[in-house]
Amino acid sequence: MSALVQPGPFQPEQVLRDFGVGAGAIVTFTGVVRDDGGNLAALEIEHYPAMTQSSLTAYGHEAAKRFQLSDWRIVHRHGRLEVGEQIMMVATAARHRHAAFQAADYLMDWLKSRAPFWKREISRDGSTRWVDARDSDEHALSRW
Amino acid sequence: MSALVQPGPFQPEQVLRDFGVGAGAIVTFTGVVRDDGGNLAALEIEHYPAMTQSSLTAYGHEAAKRFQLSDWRIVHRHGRLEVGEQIMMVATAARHRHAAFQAADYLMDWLKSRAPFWKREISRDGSTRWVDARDSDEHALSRW
Amino acid sequence: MTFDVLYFAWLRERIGEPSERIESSARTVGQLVAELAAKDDWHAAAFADMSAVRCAVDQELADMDTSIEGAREIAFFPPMTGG
Amino acid sequence: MTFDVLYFAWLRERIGEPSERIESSARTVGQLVAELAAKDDWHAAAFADMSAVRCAVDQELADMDTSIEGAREIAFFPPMTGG
Repeated sequence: MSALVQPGPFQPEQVLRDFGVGAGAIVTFTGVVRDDGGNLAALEIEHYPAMTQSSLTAYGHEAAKRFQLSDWRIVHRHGRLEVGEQIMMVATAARHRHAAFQAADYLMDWLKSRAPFWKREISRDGSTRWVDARDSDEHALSRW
Repeated sequence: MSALVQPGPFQPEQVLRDFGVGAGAIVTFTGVVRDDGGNLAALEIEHYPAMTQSSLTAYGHEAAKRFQLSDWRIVHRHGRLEVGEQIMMVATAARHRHAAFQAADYLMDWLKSRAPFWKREISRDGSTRWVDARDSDEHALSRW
Repeated sequence: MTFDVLYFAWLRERIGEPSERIESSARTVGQLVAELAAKDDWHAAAFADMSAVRCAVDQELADMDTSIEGAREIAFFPPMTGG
Repeated sequence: MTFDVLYFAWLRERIGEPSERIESSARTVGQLVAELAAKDDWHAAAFADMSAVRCAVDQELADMDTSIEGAREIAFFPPMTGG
């Protein structure tokens, strides 16, 4: 049960070391910098250091309580991330698969709209653009 | 896009090598032998070799089409698996997270009730018992 | 026609063999089951509760009405419990 | 009272500083925003569209009605886009 915020890359196998011992179902979500249009060079992720860790921890504990998780982990990077790099990862462990799936899905909805991260796209020509929040992300939260 | 059936253990980082290049969202599910009551020594998984690979491949392709996956992988073990060992793993890759989550959830529902595997519990005292199919697994399929 | 009939899990255990060659004029899965169940006590026990028996014809999931004409391999097994 | 006011993402860019110390008698987030927006053009631009501004009081998400009495750190930022 831990949340980690770091600038550098992470190895999923390290994040999952000794994770969920005794659980029957483990779900992971990994977000990767995706270049849809062929113009993206990188993402720059700004965050609110004093708040990030505590909010991720709070959402993790909330998910653990709600879905009876035996374990959870969150890793989220900040700073400059090139196309193809991993941005973040969530892992959930539970007795049965539906709880593990739902908890990971729930955590992602919260992280997307309530954790203090802001993404800026850096194009190949050097221009930058703040990523707008998507209505669909806000809407996704209302499912829970 | 591949399905693998094998008796031996697998390393998740091997299964995910070069997986989902270009995707923004990667979801994995891993099933682990769980000992709820303190009496389980191992599971013995029987399968139908001539059918297993083709049915996993068919469900994978169906999920890819339905959820527009850019990639998917399935690994499923058979034979004797000790408590704590990984039984199987599903990975899905898509542009957005909801498709990746839904596809993994969908694949698990199909694998649980339609892939030709049968589990037998081996207790610490050596007695064995075939695991009954659960109504909830059959019911889960009707969601899709 | 001649079929390879395969059994898995507790159906295999009740029948005592993983497979057998069957000469039959059955045209559907259901007709074949009726023939098999009449063979002996072991077969009768395996097919006693058909709600707990699933079937595949040439490695495709099937039901009691599925035709087996031209099929080579008919498999019987309990509900699957993979994953 | 004295508050540390923090800005992130494009609010930080519009205001030109990541943080400032503010002496204020505001008792709610909304009252503080009104004061800040009146400071200069940069602040006015940052707070021009409040539907695009989110807020945290002492690192807890808050809204315009949230009390800031006794608070130390008020942060303003656009809707989050993590994950």
